[in-house]
Amino acid sequence: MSFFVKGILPEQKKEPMLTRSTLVMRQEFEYFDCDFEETPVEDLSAEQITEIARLAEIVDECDGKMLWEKLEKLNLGEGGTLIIDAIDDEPYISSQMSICIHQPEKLSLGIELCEKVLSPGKTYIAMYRHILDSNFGIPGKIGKYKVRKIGGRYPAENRVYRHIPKGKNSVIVGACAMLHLARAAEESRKMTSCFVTVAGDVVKNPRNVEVPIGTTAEKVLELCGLSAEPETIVMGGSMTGRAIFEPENEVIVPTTRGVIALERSYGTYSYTCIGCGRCDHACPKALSVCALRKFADAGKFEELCRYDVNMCIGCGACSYVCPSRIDVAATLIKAKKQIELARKEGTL
Amino acid sequence: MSELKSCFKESASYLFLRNPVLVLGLVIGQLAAGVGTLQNAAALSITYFFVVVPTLVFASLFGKKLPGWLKVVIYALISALMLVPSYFISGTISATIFDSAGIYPALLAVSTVPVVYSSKIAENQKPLSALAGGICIALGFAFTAIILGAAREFLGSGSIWGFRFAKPLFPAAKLPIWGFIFLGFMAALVNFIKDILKIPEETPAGGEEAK
Amino acid sequence: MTYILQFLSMMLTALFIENIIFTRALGTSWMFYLIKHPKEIAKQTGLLTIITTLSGLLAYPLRGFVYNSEHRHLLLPMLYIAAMAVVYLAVYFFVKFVFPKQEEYFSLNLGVAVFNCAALGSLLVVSNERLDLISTLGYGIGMSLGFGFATVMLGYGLTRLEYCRVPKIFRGVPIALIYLGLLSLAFYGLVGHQLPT
Amino acid sequence: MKEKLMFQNAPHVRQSESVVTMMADVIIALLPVYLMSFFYYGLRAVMLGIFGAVTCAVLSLIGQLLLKEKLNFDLTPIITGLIIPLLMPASIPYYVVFSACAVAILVVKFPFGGTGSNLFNPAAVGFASAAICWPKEVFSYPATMQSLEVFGETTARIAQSPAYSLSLGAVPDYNVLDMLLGSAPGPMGATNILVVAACGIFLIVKKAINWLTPFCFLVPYALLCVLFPRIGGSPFDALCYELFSGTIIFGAFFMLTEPVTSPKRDFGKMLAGISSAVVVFLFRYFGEFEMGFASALIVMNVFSPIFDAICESVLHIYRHKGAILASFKKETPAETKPAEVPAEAVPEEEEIPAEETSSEEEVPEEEPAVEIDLSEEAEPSAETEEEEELSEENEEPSGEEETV
Repeated sequence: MSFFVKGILPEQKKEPMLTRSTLVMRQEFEYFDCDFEETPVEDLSAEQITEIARLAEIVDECDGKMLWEKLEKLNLGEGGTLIIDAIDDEPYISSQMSICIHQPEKLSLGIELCEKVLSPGKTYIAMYRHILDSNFGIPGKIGKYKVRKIGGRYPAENRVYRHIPKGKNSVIVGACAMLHLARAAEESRKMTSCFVTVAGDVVKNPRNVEVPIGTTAEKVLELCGLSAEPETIVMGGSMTGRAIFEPENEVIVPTTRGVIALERSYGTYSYTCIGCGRCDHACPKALSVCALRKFADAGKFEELCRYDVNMCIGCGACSYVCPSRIDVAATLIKAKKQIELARKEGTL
Repeated sequence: MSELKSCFKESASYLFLRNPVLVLGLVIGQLAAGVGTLQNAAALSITYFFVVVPTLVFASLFGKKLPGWLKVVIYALISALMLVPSYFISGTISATIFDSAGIYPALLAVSTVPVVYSSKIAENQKPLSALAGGICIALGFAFTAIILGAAREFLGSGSIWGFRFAKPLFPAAKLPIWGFIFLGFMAALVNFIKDILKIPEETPAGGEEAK
Repeated sequence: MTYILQFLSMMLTALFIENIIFTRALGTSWMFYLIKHPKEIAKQTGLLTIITTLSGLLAYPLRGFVYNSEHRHLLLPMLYIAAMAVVYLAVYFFVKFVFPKQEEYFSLNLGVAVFNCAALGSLLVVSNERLDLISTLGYGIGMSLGFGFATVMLGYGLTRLEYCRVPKIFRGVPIALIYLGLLSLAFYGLVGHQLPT
Repeated sequence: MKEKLMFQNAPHVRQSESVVTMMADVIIALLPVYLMSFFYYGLRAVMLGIFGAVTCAVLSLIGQLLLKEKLNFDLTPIITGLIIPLLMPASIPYYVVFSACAVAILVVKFPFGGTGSNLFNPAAVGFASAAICWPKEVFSYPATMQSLEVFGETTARIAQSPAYSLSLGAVPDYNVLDMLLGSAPGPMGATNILVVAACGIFLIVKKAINWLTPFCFLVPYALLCVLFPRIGGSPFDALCYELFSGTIIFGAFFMLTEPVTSPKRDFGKMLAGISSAVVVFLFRYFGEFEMGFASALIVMNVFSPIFDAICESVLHIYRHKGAILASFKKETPAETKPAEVPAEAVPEEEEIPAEETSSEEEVPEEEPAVEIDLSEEAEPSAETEEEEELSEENEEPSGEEETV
């Protein structure tokens, strides 16, 4: 199918955030109480670990769910796979990867605890391999855990599923959540901070920063310094994040992975579609994006449904690749939401 | 009296706002392929007038009394009969008119207005309004045909009504393809004028254009 | 065998090289009507084929009398319209007594399928070429099929126009005409520089 | 910090390539062709090119003004204006070029909505209309290596072009090397086969055009020419004469690859290339004019959405493969238990890079069947995937070798 789905290979621009050590923003720690505080980490039982995750209020940063819910529900068994998500395939974003590189001991401990609960047959850390613009080498092992280098094009997170053996259970948890789990088990510390990449072409000192949850974007940017007035400030990943207008009111939440300040905005930059068909090839879901955009502009809902617009995952690959700088992804996401609304109302 | 006025207003809109060719999209082929010169345009206009008016009047007089399956045959035969006077009148235009216009004047006898329009619309009209409507349709056709014929003759062979006075600018204008494209631009012009006058699509007022 | 080859070559000529719509511009208004009703295209093209074949056969022995007349341009179309009327009545009564269920459809649509410029035009073009019987039949059938082919091709293009940013004044009839003109241009490359008669 | 902030939709990083760079690449690729025609025909060739480009640019500005659009200085009309004179002989009068440009811009482009909406290739239609209107001027080619008058009527020696000889069934009296270097008479841009092919390869390397289209056009066309030669002699001669005469090579690289009117996907491009080879061959074989390529291209433009629809229906089956297989297996329960059942228990199916924008509702929308598609064709390890990507990239040079 690679003939139909080619995907895109964005410039990753992860340097120098990846190789620099993580900056920790000053903060007050919070602790929780429990009965088994005195138990050494090695002796904790599966239920106790789940309880720790619950008390520490750890949020899995890759999908925003509570970690303890994931741990409670599942028991993977022999054939199951535990995948630690440190993929970071979006340009600039490297918060999960930097944890793997700079704090491997803590991470290994977290994964060990998680393994104890889920008892999977196989565990690996997934990282994105195609960082072509830096000569940084991804290590083969972190602690005792194997690193699986996810190749291919953006979005790589779908590709993780290719490595899952057929018909087996698997679960994906974020690397930051593992780190927080280790901290909670060792120090009874609550999850009060999260890891954020601060980057962009106007940031003076681009770093991965550990910031307390609830810090405003403005403060984070001040910490790293700005060399020029940015036209765009993005909360979240560079591919799927959201442009913000009031950096003093926007706060960091556990799922925020980056704050990116860019000098130039593409907002006013618009040509007409010349029908080159690059978006069709970029789409990881093999949708006919070019036709979908035309239908969305003409408001043809039946055609949109027939061309499977509901399969769009909003990865933004089509917009990235468009030589006319059209907001294809935004158009499709909007059309998808309109169709969902119309379905609910029963008009479609 | 007001009835008469509204009937005329209705009919007059066929001249421009509901021009049978440019807005309704009828008899395009004959115009595009047959009207290469002004003389051909005149011949086609005459034929169209003779074909349309009697058929519509006949339809409004006797249409409702005829069975459904017989109507179409009768209308087609009447319009075929009406080719006779138009043939002799248009024969006076030029000696070679039938060689240059080819089969297209005869085709008007089975075009949409005498065959379909007469049984769908004219039957429900009074004879007077059918007469006015038929005349206006024919005039609207003639208006388009004459402009098209003059333009194409001038561009294609540098002459008007056979009198040559310039070098041909664009010899291909005589070909049917350019007939289509010219007609397309004329129709766009009609839309443009409608757009400027802000005339709504459905209810044509048709006062000042009907000269 | 030679007859079959002759038949096929005339049919292909009429279908592609002298396509009824693109090079002779006959029956366009009927075609625009059919494009709006895509389900009718196959049926009406079939009807058109039957009608042209039957009328051509019927008028073939008579047209020899008309050819050498001075008023050929008048008498030939009248002869064909009369032939078409006869064929219409024959087909109608055939349907009425053999397939009574279909009568309603035919009483509504047969008239349009018989008396239109495409049918009369193809008959007249065929007779102007002064072909023999086999070629006449091949040419007539090819022309009718060419009509269906052109209708499908144009209909597909016009649905595509819905998603183009066509300016307001060009929407509807104008853009359809320009599209038709440009397509005819392509077929002209095949035919060469000659005006249709 | 706040004052300059602007709104912008999701992907905040974009590819550096844009329409402007793509079009500029095409213009750069056309310049050597003009240089060669300057070498063969003198200054008149270059002046025709400048005249065409300026005409098209001015007319497109007028068109945008008439449509009351926002003025948009894109480079596509300039490309159209540069291509049209290259399809014509160097002795062409200026008014022919003007009318071709006017048709290309005012009839083909603007009624359909300007750049990106045209359903036909503007250059092809412009050239075809000029060829129909002034066949004598368009198809009489001056002999090469003579400097033509820059303005006004030319008094050049007229020579018979190889394409015309071929249409008469005669062997052209030029050898293959002449035709490669462009010293045979013909359209002023299309005869320099080597230069045109080099420019085409430049475009392919710069990724302004897709290599598949010219490749899939030229190879079947060559095959057809060998199988059904119009002239006697060895098949190689027939192939060279057919391929190098007329506008085949030039059109394959510069006209067939026009993004607006060609199919979108690679598969569609392949289909379109093959079928246009057949249609071009038929038009050249049976057509009256030498302009078979332009006419065939116009006809093929009508079919390109059909090729897109074919691709879409193939992909529709691919996307719903899981569901279709499941329904198929339900009907035949004798087969082994499908792999879908345990896999549906995978709890966290969707791993969108979860940010605020990708809201919670989108996650359950994803059907589990789709994930199975990916897992079904799972590669055993990352290494094989790398090989697959490498082979993708390796295909491109092979295409270039064929086209030279």
